[in-house]
Amino acid sequence: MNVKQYIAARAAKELKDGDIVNLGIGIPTLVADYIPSDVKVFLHSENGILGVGPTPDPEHIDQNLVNAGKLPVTVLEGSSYFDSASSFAMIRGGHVSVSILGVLQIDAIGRIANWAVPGKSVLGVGGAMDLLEGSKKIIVTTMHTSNQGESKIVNELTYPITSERIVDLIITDLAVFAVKEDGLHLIELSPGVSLEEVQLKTDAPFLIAKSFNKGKEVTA
Amino acid sequence: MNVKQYIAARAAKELKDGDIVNLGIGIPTLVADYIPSDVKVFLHSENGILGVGPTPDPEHIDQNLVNAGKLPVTVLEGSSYFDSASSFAMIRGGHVSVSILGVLQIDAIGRIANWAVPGKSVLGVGGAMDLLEGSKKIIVTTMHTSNQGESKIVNELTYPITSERIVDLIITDLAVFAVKEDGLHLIELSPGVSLEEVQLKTDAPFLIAKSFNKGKEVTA
Amino acid sequence: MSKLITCEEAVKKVKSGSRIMVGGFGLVGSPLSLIAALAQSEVKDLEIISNNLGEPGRGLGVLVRQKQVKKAIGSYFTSNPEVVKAYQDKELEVELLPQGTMSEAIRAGGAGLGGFYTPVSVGTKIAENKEERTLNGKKYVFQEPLKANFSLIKAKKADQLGNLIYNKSARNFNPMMATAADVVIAEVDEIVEVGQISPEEIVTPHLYVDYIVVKGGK
Amino acid sequence: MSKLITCEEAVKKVKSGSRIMVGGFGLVGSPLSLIAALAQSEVKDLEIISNNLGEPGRGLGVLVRQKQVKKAIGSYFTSNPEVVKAYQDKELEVELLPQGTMSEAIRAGGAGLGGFYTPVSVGTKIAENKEERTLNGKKYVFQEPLKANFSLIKAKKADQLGNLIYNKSARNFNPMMATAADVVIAEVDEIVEVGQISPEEIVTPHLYVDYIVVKGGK
Repeated sequence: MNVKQYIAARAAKELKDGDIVNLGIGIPTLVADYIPSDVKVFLHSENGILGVGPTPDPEHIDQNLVNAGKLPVTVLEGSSYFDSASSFAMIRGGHVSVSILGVLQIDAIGRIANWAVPGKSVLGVGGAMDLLEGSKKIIVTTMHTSNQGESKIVNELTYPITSERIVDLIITDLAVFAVKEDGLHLIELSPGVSLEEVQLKTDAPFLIAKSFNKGKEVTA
Repeated sequence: MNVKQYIAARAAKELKDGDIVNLGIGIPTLVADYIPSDVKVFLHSENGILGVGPTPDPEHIDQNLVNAGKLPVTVLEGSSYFDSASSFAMIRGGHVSVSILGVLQIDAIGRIANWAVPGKSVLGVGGAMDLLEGSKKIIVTTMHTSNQGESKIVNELTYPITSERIVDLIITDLAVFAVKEDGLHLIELSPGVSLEEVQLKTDAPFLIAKSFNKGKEVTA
Repeated sequence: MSKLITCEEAVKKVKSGSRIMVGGFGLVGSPLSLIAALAQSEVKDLEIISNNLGEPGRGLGVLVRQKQVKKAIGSYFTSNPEVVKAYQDKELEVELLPQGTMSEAIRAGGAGLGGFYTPVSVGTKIAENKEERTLNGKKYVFQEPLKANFSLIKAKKADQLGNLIYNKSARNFNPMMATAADVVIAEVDEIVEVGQISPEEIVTPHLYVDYIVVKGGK
Repeated sequence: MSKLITCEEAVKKVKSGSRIMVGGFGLVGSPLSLIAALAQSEVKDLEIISNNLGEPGRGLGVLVRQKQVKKAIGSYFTSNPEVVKAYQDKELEVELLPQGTMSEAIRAGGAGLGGFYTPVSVGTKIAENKEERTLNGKKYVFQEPLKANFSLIKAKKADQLGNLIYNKSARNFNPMMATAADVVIAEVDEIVEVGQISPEEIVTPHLYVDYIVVKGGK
């Protein structure tokens, strides 16, 4: 399991039986592979599918069946199709239990930036703002630092904010933070990761939960 | 043919091939029986049907298939069912070609009252306001005078107005009026009806079209 | 994790003072078994959002007769004379909306919108206490979304997950109401296996449905 | 009174400067034959409302490459680098909307509404020049409806009247766009006899469809 798979597997543990789950592009997409077999969730795709199934074999690809990342998918029994307005009505109306999203940055109170880069033309927003606004619970999955080694958990966002909505849980390769009214709470370290490393690589201040999991084991 | 049937048959002559038509309760409902055989129209019912057919025989009544007057109906080939929000979206969005409505009163500029009676509790409005607002064309079918012999075409409405929308055509047992920017234009007298009778029984002022039909024949 | 319960279990969830959406256009598409169970219960002071209030002694008319309804929001109550009487006797509050405004307000409630502008009812009694606004030269009235604690709806078929399809003109307000309440209870004629309803044909996806009862069941 | 025409006849109706809605999520559910015919035509200065602008040299991407598009309104254009370049070269104006706001605005256009309040985008760059309003303690942004001169949509099947059904996730924006333009042209894989599509299953009733073309037809 590489670190991205580790993050995805850790996020999968947060899902509950019966949850309606929307998975963003990138690490969130991997979550589908790690959902425990005793937990039945329903994957929602904002382009109009409830009940997304696994990726098809190349010979079974249906051009008319893709997910929000425009990748070919299948559907499970009990699935349904609907138009985009209906799909986003579901999202905005609070009918999606959990959305798992990637981010560019998270600030000290748990707001995220994940749609635009400063200095570049802003030509895409997609469904990110809708999902962030409407989902009952938001889990962020991300590498703790950028490719340049900068902390993604920052004091103040330098990237354009996606929503005033505060996320619920942040899962990185190094640690897990719960977001509460008083800010970020470190609740778990990944196996082999020290508190010092997390402190070093986290720009935003955070509280340390009284009893946090040190190196909780995560398996698929 | 009684006078109500006469009015309905006259209204039916206004319909064009391909029209989407909504028929109100009362005289408008009778219009369906007089649509010329070479004119194919599609009847819309605001409770969620496009393609309403004739009344069923008593032994073929389907409890789940009624029109907006809650009377049993049938559907024709090519019909469709939809929910109430979709149905009124069609109406408000201008996708109904013609609505034929009954009225309590019409004023001198062609606005109507057809939903509430002064002094009585106002406990029903239904779809009247929506149809009046959204339909591309509004035809009013009504007896020229009330049961008490009062003109229904009045200077000013004494009944609560249904919409600021001005109707397009008024068809009564006595005459037909086109509504234009400068008011009501008498364009037709019913067979055997004199201009004097219409003048006597019409409270609102009206213009007389240069060449109006005197006693145009209307047959089913 | 079955959603199937009895009508009795369903109405036990409803507390006095609840705001309840009830599907149907008159009695067509109305969840009559659920209403009958409510009529057997002790709940009162209900606020009902429904196009009509049944007929005298039928459907929601029973709840009116038994004085279980405090307020009704809908479009056409004139067809039940007992509603008119209860209103005149000040036993029942009534809020009247044009039918299209009502159905759109329920949809807006389920879709997480803050409200919308409709051209319908501008300049009428219905709009008297509402915000009017001119947009692109046309007059509109502001309408708030409608939401509820419960929706009691009627469908033709559910699968075991709660996906629903409806029956002809009995569809009416039911699909929107399925989206706009905290708890949605669907009364159905029939329950089928998952996979028996085509994904293209499902009108109400299962995420909207919390409980299912079978018509005529206790 | 047949609605069936050729792609060539269809695009002849479109004048330079028209505002056109085009269905599809990427290339999925996009009316590719109609777009190809547009690319063969002389029309330019188009204002396109579509979630994306195709891919380089594919779908709407062809119109971008041929500089036939003056302005685009949509949610995600980053996937076509030629769109990014045209924007930077000031050859293309872009208006960006969150995907849910965009689909709801098209629905509102077709439904005759004057606009609506959505909580999405409050406090972001997208909302910078938009009216913000607090309703029941929550912040919302006002969104105007979207309408167009033409909608070019893609469906799976039409019957001879123009009733439409779609194919899986190729449904996406097509049903709303069918409601929101003066002239609606549907590209379909197949035309069937009236009565071959069940009344319960029809997604777009025929009143919304002005013309039908068959995919791959000229």
